[in-house]
Amino acid sequence: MSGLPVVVRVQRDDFDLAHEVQALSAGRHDIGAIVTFSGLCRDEAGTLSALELEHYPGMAEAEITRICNEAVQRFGLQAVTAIHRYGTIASGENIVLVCAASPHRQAAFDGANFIMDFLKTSAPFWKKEHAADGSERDWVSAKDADDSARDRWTKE
Amino acid sequence: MSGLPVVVRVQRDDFDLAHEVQALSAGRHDIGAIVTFSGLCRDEAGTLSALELEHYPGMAEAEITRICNEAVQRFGLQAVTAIHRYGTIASGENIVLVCAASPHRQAAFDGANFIMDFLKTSAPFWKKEHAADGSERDWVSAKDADDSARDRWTKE
Amino acid sequence: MTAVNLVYFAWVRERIGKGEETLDLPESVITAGDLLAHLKTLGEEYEGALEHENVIRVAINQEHVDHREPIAGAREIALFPPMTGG
Amino acid sequence: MTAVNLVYFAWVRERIGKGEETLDLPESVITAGDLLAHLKTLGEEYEGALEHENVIRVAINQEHVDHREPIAGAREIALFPPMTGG
Repeated sequence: MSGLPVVVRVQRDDFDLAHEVQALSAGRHDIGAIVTFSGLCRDEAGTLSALELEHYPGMAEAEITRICNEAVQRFGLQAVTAIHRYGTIASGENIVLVCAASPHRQAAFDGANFIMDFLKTSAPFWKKEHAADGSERDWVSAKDADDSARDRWTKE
Repeated sequence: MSGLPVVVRVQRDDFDLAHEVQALSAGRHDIGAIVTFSGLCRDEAGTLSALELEHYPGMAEAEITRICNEAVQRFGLQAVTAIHRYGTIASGENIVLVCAASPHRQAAFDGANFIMDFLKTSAPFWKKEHAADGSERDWVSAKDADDSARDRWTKE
Repeated sequence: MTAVNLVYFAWVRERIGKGEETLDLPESVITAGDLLAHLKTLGEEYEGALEHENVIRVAINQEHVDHREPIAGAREIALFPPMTGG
Repeated sequence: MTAVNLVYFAWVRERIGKGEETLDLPESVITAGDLLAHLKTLGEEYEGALEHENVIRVAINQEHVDHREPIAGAREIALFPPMTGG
């Protein structure tokens, strides 16, 4: 493992999946598995036009980095990239990307899954819905299911 | 869901992750999560130069399609793409790609993971190792761990 | 009295009506929980924002903390609802 | 006697020395397991390839089957080692 295996970015602009996977694995012949997770803005059966993503600058990067470092340690990941967007994100667009590389497939799956579960519940981002009819809807509520998804990683 | 949500290809050529994800999600605003798995040829600490992938034409496609359809049913996936290469694959190159799209993140993770576990143990492909010193090594042995990974999906 | 920078996010920010402010805190405010109780005495907007204290998350110097955490030495204290990123 | 197309893969193919062949099978060969036993009588190369019968996988008309599966009606029977794709 050369250099720091964790890349974290919080940005307004979209990201390019292929570019990030390329950067993660370029010149390496020791990676056996790369799992990527892309989270997208759903239109909720045509009722939602966009999400407004608010974040806590500084803490957002710090918290995602902490989660990724924990995943590297716990699952023996070779490299991790995590990118989270903020601002207005139209339906069909990307919100978040996590890439995890490992010699073996289950570690890559578990690493990316773990990062997403903790990112959902502890990275300081908040979503507000914009309705398709132009009105502003309310803030998205946190889900108990997301807490449960996170807690399964400490139950073993 | 329009048309058939499962795309399966068995091919000698490399694939392009970004292109496949694009094709999977183009024009759709109802996808919330896309998980991709890329399996790569590791160089085993510099001792391996390539893998020779043999397959059973016809059955390979049929078996992967069957597995993907089962994953679509079981996890409610919106779309699946699975591509498996054959022929000589140098270390650092792609072997297999699975993409799973779903409204929710855990279904996408589980769907891709399920497909890989069954693909490993029931799709008719066999790997032979080429050593870095030019000699031909032996066929890769099937691992009990792969059977266990598959069997956990039926244990619940 | 010690001055502390406070930052608010999402509906906490909207209900309080500002994203940040610097406040002088009485010395009786020891923990994050004390801070929430104190803020609720400052007006209706704070009362509305912090009504359900148990759902309000607190970060001190950009790290999540418990409501029982002492705030001594804090450069920046953030109050916000449960997170919904990802 | 019925003729059946046999295909072999990976080290089964290498040890038998060919990728496919058409064989006439005696009527006593009812199941996939019977086929393996019959092939082992055809020469050293088959004996070597099929020595550990329990690891040999069988597919009939491109579908995995058990060694107890009857082979009647098979157009194509494949024999191969445990798979190692992915």
